Amino acid sequence: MPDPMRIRANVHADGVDVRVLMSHEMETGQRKDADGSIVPAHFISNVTITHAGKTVLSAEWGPAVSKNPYLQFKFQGGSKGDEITVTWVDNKGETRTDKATIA
Amino acid sequence: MRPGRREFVKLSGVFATLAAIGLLGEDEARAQQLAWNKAAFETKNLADTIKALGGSGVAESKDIAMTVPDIAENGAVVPVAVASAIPGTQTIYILVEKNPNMLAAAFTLPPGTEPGIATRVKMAQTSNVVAVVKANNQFFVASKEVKVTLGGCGG
Amino acid sequence: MNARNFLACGALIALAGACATQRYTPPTDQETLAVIRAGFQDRGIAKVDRLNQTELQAACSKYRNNPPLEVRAQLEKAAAASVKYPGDGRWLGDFKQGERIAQTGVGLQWTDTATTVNGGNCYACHQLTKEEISFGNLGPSLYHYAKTHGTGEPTLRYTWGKIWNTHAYHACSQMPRFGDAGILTEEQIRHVMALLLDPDSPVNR
Amino acid sequence: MGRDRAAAFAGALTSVALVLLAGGAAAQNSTTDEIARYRQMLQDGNPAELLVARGEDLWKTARGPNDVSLERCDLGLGPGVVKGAYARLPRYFADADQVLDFEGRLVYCMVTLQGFARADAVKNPFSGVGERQTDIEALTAYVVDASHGMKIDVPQEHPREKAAFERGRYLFYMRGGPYDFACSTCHGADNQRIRLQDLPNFEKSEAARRAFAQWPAYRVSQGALRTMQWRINDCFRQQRFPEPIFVSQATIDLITFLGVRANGGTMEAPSIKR
Repeated sequence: MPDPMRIRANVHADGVDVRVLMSHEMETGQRKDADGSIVPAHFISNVTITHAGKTVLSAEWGPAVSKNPYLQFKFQGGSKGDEITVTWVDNKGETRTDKATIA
Repeated sequence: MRPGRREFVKLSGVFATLAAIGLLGEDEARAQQLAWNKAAFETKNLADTIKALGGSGVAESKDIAMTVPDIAENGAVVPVAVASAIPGTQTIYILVEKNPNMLAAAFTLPPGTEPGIATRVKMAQTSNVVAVVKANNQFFVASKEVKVTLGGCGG
Repeated sequence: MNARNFLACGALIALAGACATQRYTPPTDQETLAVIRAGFQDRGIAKVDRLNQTELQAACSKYRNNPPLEVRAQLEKAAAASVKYPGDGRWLGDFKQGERIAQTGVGLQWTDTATTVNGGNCYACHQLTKEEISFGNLGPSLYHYAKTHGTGEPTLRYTWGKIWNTHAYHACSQMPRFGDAGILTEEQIRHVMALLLDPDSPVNR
Repeated sequence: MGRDRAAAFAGALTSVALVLLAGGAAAQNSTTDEIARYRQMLQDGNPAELLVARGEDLWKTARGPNDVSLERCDLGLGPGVVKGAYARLPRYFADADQVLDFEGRLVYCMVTLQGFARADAVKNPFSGVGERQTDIEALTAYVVDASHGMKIDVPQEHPREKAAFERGRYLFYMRGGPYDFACSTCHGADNQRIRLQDLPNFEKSEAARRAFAQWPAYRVSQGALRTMQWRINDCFRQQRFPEPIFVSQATIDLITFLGVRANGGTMEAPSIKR
């Protein structure tokens, strides 16, 4: 199973600041291994972040997003103690969901 | 913060298991996978990318603020932040002109989410980083050059 | 170092915590070298015999790169004698190939092979052109080298000698002996010479 | 990481990236200023955090033939004390009758507590390109993170500790191999760079403190957390030396020399670097 994410969500005057780190190789499909054969592409293709049953961010990624991806954004309407849920799916169908409480 | 983290680690374990045995989330996961715009992620130039994203043209905009380093010490991780001041911003796309495939990432920002995003992308070489914003179903663009340098003493 | 002292110390520490008061004798060079040798292994082309120091390496290590005058003179003389100048009088090759050699630093690491074409890695330590902004500063800037040094026979000889065996001019220089140690071939050195001295080279533009 | 720093970040910055927008426009900086800005932009969101979490779980998991966790491992401050331990290593351990760095001590605990064969414990300590990070890397991430913000205090009381320092110094200045390099070739003068990478001068405490404080580090160029033993290993590779043996006395001696030079600094590891 993929490693857990690190999620920070903090309330500020102008909204909830969300920062997410994901553990993923993000193989480009361009790299060759020691034997000279191409390492197949393996990357997170979709990310969905929800708060109170509503999507606050969705993303489509290609393999050019850096290894162990990081993203940061801000949304309105969240309060301290609320839960946000982050789900990613990769191009091999692996998925991972983690939750964090807004601080 | 530690107990919180451990808690969600356990929780998500449960979710992953449920997804794996098909009780929860698998349909959702599959739907998400289907929502990946393969054609757009295989484009080699801006015009083709815009077309694959459903646009007919693109206009330069001063209302897109990009934060990228002028020089990246390593191309594997180039921090990119894009903020749009264009009303009705729906989606922010990050593209790297000289990568094998130009489109790196697309972020859809529903109402209530600030029209800004920060992430990190790979750059194969010195190139323009391009931010495209879709607002009211029209496309806008801004770009900035990032120099990718060589480092170290062994390579 | 007295091994027995330390064994006793190990046993004593539980009793009295008296170790810190044990007499300390600095390790001899021989003891140190034995520990160093035991701490390395062959890997690929990088064998442990690389720890066997040359006379120059030993002297420069011992004197922290600042040897007494007479030692210095002797090292420089020996280095000067090692320089092999181009037999056919052809000093300059192709500056474009020279630029590639200056850019790459591969070679002679355990991750390289015996057939790896070595680089010169000049940019690691020197500025050379205006275009390449990623350059080190362990060595002096060589930008506009031909303009500052001229292109006459003395400069050609000096530059070749400096690349072949830098110690001919400065006993404990930090620069590798590109010719003497077999890092670059004679032909590769010609290309690097061209990078530095060809008027059309980006170094001199 | 995380815990304390997360709060600090949240408090100090509404958003690193968006705040930087303001400064981005006025960009006519020199190359080194721009590189500094690049490094600054990386500081938030260090993927080493992902590995700290894995390392913590691993530390507390019963493993090995003896099926025990590492929670009773004595890192020098008593069995089970992890907080602050990394900042005081290498040091002399009476039970091992040896000066050990963190990774050396970890191997010792894996062998003596968990019952691993030494050969298994030291096998493949560093992950390769595209490989999952090793257990040793994960455990190191966890333990060093627990010394974040602590003063570097590498002891020089025991005669063995003093001898380790002396031998480490000898190795630091020892020129060898086909390039005639020593550690001091690159790390013995102020304000030196290889390409655009700064080279700390280990003859000066201030530079030594800054450098030592930032290892282990997440290397973005490799997409992996790298340990101090890896740092030493990769320096010797580029120095064109033979390969230093993982946690050999010679590597520990060198780390002791560097650590003592850095005494008084404040641990910032795991950091994030090129």
